[in-house]
Amino acid sequence: MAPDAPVKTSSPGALPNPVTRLVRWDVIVTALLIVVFAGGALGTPDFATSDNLSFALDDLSEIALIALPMTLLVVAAEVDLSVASVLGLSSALLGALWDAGWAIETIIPLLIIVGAIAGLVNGLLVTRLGLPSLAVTIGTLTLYRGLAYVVLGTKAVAQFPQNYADLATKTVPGTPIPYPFALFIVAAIVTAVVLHATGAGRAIFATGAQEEAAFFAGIRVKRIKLLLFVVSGVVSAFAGAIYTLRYGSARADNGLGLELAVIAAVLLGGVDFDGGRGTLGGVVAGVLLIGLLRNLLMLRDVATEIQSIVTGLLLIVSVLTPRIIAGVREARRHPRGSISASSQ
Amino acid sequence: MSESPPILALERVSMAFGAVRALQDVSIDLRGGEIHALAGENGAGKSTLVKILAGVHRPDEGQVLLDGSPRDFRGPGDAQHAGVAVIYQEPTLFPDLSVAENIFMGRQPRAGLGRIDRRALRAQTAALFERLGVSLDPDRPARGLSIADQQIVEIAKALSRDARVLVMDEPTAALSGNEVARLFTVARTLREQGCALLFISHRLEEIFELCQRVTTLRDGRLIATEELQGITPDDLVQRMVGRELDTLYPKQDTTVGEAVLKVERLTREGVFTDVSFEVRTGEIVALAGLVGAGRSEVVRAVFGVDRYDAGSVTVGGRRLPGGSPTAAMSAGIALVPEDRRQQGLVMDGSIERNIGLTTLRALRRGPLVSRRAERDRAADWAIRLQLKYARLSDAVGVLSGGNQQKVVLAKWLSTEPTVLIVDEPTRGIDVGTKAEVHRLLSELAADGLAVLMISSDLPEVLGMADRVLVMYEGRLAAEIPRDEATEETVVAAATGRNRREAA
Amino acid sequence: GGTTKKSSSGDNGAAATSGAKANPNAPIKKGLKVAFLPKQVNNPYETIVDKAGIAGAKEYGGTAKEVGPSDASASSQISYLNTLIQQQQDAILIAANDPNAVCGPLKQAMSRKIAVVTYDSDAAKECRDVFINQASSEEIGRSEIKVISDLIGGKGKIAILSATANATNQNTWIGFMKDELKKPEYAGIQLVKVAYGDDDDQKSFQQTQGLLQAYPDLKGIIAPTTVGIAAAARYVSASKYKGKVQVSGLGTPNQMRKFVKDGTVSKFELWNPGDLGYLASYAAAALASGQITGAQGEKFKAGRLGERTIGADGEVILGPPTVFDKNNIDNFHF
Amino acid sequence: MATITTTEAGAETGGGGRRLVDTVLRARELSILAALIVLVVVTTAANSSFLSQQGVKDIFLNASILALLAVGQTMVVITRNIDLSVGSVVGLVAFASGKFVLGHDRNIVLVLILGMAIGAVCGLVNGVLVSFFRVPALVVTLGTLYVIQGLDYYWAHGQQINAADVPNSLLELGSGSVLGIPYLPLITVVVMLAVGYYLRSYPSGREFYAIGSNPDAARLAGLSIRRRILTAYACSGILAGLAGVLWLARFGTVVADAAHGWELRVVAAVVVGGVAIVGGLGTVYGAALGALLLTTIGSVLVVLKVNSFWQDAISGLLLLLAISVDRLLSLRVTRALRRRNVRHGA
Ligand SMILES: Nc1ncnc2c1ncn2[C@@H]1O[C@H](COP(=O)(O)OP(=O)(O)OP(=O)(O)O)[C@@H](O)[C@H]1O
Ligand SMILES: Nc1ncnc2c1ncn2[C@@H]1O[C@H](COP(=O)(O)OP(=O)(O)OP(=O)(O)O)[C@@H](O)[C@H]1O
Ligand SMILES: [Mg+2]
Ligand SMILES: [Mg+2]
Repeated sequence: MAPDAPVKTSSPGALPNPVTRLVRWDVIVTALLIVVFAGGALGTPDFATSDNLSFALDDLSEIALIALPMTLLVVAAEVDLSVASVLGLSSALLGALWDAGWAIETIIPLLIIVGAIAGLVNGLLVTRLGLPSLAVTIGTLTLYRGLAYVVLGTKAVAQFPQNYADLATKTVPGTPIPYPFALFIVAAIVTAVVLHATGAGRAIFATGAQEEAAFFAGIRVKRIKLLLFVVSGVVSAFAGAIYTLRYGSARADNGLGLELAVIAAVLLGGVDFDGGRGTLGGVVAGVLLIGLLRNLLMLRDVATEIQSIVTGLLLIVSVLTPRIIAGVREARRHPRGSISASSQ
Repeated sequence: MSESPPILALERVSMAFGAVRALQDVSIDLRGGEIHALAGENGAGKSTLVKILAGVHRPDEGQVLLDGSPRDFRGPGDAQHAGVAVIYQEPTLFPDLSVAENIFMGRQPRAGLGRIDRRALRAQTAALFERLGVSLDPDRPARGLSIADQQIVEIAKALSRDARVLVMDEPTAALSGNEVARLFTVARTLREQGCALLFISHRLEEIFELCQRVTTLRDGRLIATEELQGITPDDLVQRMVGRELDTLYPKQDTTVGEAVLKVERLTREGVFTDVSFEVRTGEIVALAGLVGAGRSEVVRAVFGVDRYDAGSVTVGGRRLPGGSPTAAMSAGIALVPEDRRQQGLVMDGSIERNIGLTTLRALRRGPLVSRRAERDRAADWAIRLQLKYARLSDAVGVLSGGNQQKVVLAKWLSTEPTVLIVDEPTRGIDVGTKAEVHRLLSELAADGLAVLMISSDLPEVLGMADRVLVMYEGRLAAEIPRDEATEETVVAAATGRNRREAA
Repeated sequence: GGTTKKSSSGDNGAAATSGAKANPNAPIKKGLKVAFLPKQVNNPYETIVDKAGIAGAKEYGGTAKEVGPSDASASSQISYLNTLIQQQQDAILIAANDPNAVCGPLKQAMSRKIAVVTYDSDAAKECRDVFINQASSEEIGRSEIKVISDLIGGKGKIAILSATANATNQNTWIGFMKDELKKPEYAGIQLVKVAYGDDDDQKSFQQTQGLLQAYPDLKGIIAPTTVGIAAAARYVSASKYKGKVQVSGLGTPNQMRKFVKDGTVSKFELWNPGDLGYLASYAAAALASGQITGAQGEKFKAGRLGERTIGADGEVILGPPTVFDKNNIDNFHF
Repeated sequence: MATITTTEAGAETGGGGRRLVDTVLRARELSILAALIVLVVVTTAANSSFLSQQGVKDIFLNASILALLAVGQTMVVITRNIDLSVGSVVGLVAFASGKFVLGHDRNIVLVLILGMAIGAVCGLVNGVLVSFFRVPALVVTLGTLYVIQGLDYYWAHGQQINAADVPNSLLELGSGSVLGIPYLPLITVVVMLAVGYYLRSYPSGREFYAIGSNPDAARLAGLSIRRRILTAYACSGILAGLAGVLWLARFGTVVADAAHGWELRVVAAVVVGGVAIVGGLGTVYGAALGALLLTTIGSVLVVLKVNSFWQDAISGLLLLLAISVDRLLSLRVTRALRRRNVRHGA
């Protein structure tokens, strides 16, 4: 290994052996999701009602939407912690401008531009100066949230037009799926295709797995990263509009702390934080698992603290299980070689 | 000498990685006062054997014998305590630590209270470098060392252990003549002191120069262990490859056309200065020079990976914008970089994806990448380059070093370039495949490709090049046509002994 | 009555449940399912309130529970609201983190004949039946100014240390404080800054410290939040400003005892949080049983607190706050 | 044959003086220190009470808990791992030790030991998961963040530890001083120096850097990776435990969510302090300076009477400025060093 950058041959998420490939992380999360859903439907009468499910899905809208660009970023070995603050800034702007008499149709494109600029700032600091995105976006997390307060202060703006509020809360006729979640489904399909079936997706994976090699292969790694940050900003800003209309309340502190929930969902979905590894299907399963499990626990009157413990354990178990299974299988295959094989 | 009992031995060892059986029933013994060679094609299992000796892998079957009694190495630490020092095929340095700390990590000289004695650390490192005849600064960080310098540090690290057994997995692959000679001197001294040495190289002449006995592996099986005296290089090749080899340097006659790649007065401050040359269609131009002369830097700048401060690069009459590999690629340049693990491959990625990475556009069906086309292309090249692999969807990281190099070649040849730049294209490649690569380059040149080849392997330079450019300390020192190129003229230019000519 | 938006004006301040007529003599239904949804479950103040409310429910034979998020955000409250609606509770009592955001689900709850009572922090008027106010907001705001004015002798610079910038109740109080300061008798008092400690102990502490450095001649700090006042008092008590700067505001006696005894704090106010929860619990039961609809003038019996009357905008006021000082503080333990 | 390293020849001949200059130029702590000094000078110019005795004392008091956590986090980050659970551990320990002392006059040492023991257990759980099962540190510690926080909240559930119930001896630890130096910063500085000296001067200390720099190479070098990673997490946990007790001592009033959300602040301090998030680089001194810088930014804005609404925005901006300037400086130094080396080599 040359000393310039870490080669991630031994990164912990790796399951080098073909035998262990079946016990992939995202497969386990999907299995858990099915178990939770089935368990909920059988054991809790209020759970599998279309009313409740559409609540639960609606509740997930913003986290789910933001998780998509976050997945792309994490696969490209970057992260954006400022998403929740961009959401808040967008919400505050929406409130301030609506209060000032602007029309929603003009505000939303403006929010998207603001989101793009916010993402551009992140992206430029990361790609031009070569700063770690974790540090940059902790900084912009504070900055953008601060700007939200500058824009709206302590005010809370409400009373948004009914037709927009309906778009954010009503379900697609004939289904329990709320419009924002329907949007997510479409966006998820597009993202999955881009990530797993196009050249751009190949380039993102290569960038995240080994940036230098990707650069040598003619991939414009900086441009890709910049673009992903912009997309993340745009989606977060748009999620801010949905959030505001859905709750009918524009406030500077909207979505506070949402970033960790998004990252938890992405990690739960089996995306390797070191980049270069992960599937979008896993992330969708991760998002749904977190959301439905919380909903189920709430319905069963499980204390909020316990929900937090369950979420934490879920994260730990989801990474631990494949490793343990792989270890056991290896041990069975090579009683003597087990140590070296599993520590490769 | 051969009567002395083996210090370290493997007895009927087998080892498998999933479906790949890397070693099957292999035995080898390393005796004190002897340098033992290990030969075999890429993927024959040499490095796996080394890693078993080093305690990195535990064999599935068979055992490791130390001084005649079985030992169970539970990790590299155990082997080190038993007096085994290893130079791995790929350098394993700590980029953020100083060179001296790299060498002595885990065994630093101590001052009072168990603290590190930095002065002694520096002095001991300097002494090691002196022994190897290099002048690296012990305090500089390992980050940014060239591959060759990294290899030197690895050698120093192994020597510093004062081990009874020294295992060297292709230590010379990145080195040029001088450093190799030094290394051999040191190795012989160790042999005389009674150490047991294991030496791996794909340069057969080195094996014959240095070693007494040779063990040959083929496809993970032991073929023979024999005295080197009494066999010829052709015999050895026969054992490794299982067939006769015609010629290592199958240079074809070509018609040289017009210049496609023109490099004019290219300068990158502090790295290389005023480099001008051109490469014509149908021609193989070698860029020779000592390690550190700046050859890789020049081609990196030409390809756009690095920026340059002055000068220009033109391909087919059109000037390239600096600093953009993408532009260079669309102008028809391909660069096989020197550091395959960092620059050449995505180690986590599958073989097919790595090969397809440079031709994503060509693999498109509509907006999507066609997996079938990707796989077909990879399979095609795998056959052409005799790649040894289990599945095309396996990560390239699990391939043997030489096979990784083949994947890099495939990745770039599949772009069908007009100018092919190869930086140490056969580093770590076995003789059989080396001949194959040479034939390929030669055929491609005959078909009108312009090839620029950097190589530290002098016979390769002399055997393949139509023209030899020699660099010395960041400048072009000489341009030597094929019929004038000899070992003497090239070395003279590379060591700066003919400076008048160069001006 | 009705649950439409338009009904929020006029005498009939709050919306009534599903247009039902109030029947003051209806008995309290047995086995009512009542849920408390505080701003945040691990806020000690809210815990006292909810515990007393749950105890109240036991008195009238209902079953009450406390559910809620561990962060004080409206969005997490809404998840809980949705769940409570699914569970068909008879009454929901909520201390709203955002008056508007919780509106949608609350209206939905009302449309499903769930009684909605807000306490501590109100939601928009049309989204609840009754608001149990700890004290009149106006009274709290104005009396805070009076207390601090007494403490600093009617002259000098003061600052306010609030909770989060968005806290509705804080902002209402601060509004009245500012209004009160316009009166001529407070001409000598200058409000230099409103700082926000986010109801985070450490941040409030640091804000206090910053205030005193920025305004070395500061005479008094009003912290109308239990977290803020404790943090401010603690900083002042251990600094050179002790005795020079007066701290006042809203705090619990247990928290403040030490600082009253060591002289950092002379006076502060609070109502009895237990009574707040108890009253809210009874109001919810009265609503759910049809005794009241939330219209102004309706009366209901609130156990040991006696009969209460609904005021304008569907508000029920608990009563004037208690002023604590070193003479009476040892009589209170909450 | 000297051509291998013509570019390095200069460094050999340069001698000690050159080396000193290089070391100074390369020291990443310096640019943070410079930023800190600029910040303090500007603020003092605007408001002289900023550097009053009380003002200085406050800054150091405020920074010490964050700095303590940053020191622990540095040990973890250097090994190319991360510990997101520190905030939760501080909350748990602050509450637990509060419960422990409630109404009793416990010996301080006992409280400290209890706090550090709880921290050590949390740290060991993280360490075992990361080092023995080799699961990604970020996921595991995000998981333990939730679990520990959940346990803490469940236990506390709205209870509160009041300063009045905390023994004076413990409160004295938080606000008292010896020879005019408050205990808190004193503890932090002692811990920082000890850890810093260990990491720099002991063979096992250097192994932390080696592991983070190249884990594969560390394994091949026969280093005991598991033990070091376990140690790093244990230290981070113990220091978080210590910080929890100090939190109780300093603030007296504790609810469950003490230090809620601090994980990102700690990581920010570490990164601002020049510790590479990918491991192998950085010192605890830098991290502690980073913590001091972050805290100072927070205080400065209040002292400068910046509008409350602008405070967050400006502190975010200053944070970005600090890391950008640091980066630009180090790029410039690297370039200068390359040019100079080249001149000597030619
Ligand atoms: N960690 C691993 N996982 C799976 N397969 C492996 C691993 N390491 C080696 N192999 C396989 O084992 C075989 C032997 O590899 P090895 O590296 O020993 O070859 P080698 O003789 O050193 O070749 P080279 O000359 O190219 O270095 C190859 O087929 C390789 O793909
Ligand atoms: N990534 C890097 N960062 C800093 N310096 C480097 C880097 N790569 C190489 N160098 C330095 O640049 C000089 C020339 O590089 P290099 O050794 O690659 O030249 P070369 O002529 O291509 O030799 P070879 O191809 O045999 O390795 C060396 O002294 C090396 O230390
Ligand atoms: Mg090998
Ligand atoms: Mg080179």
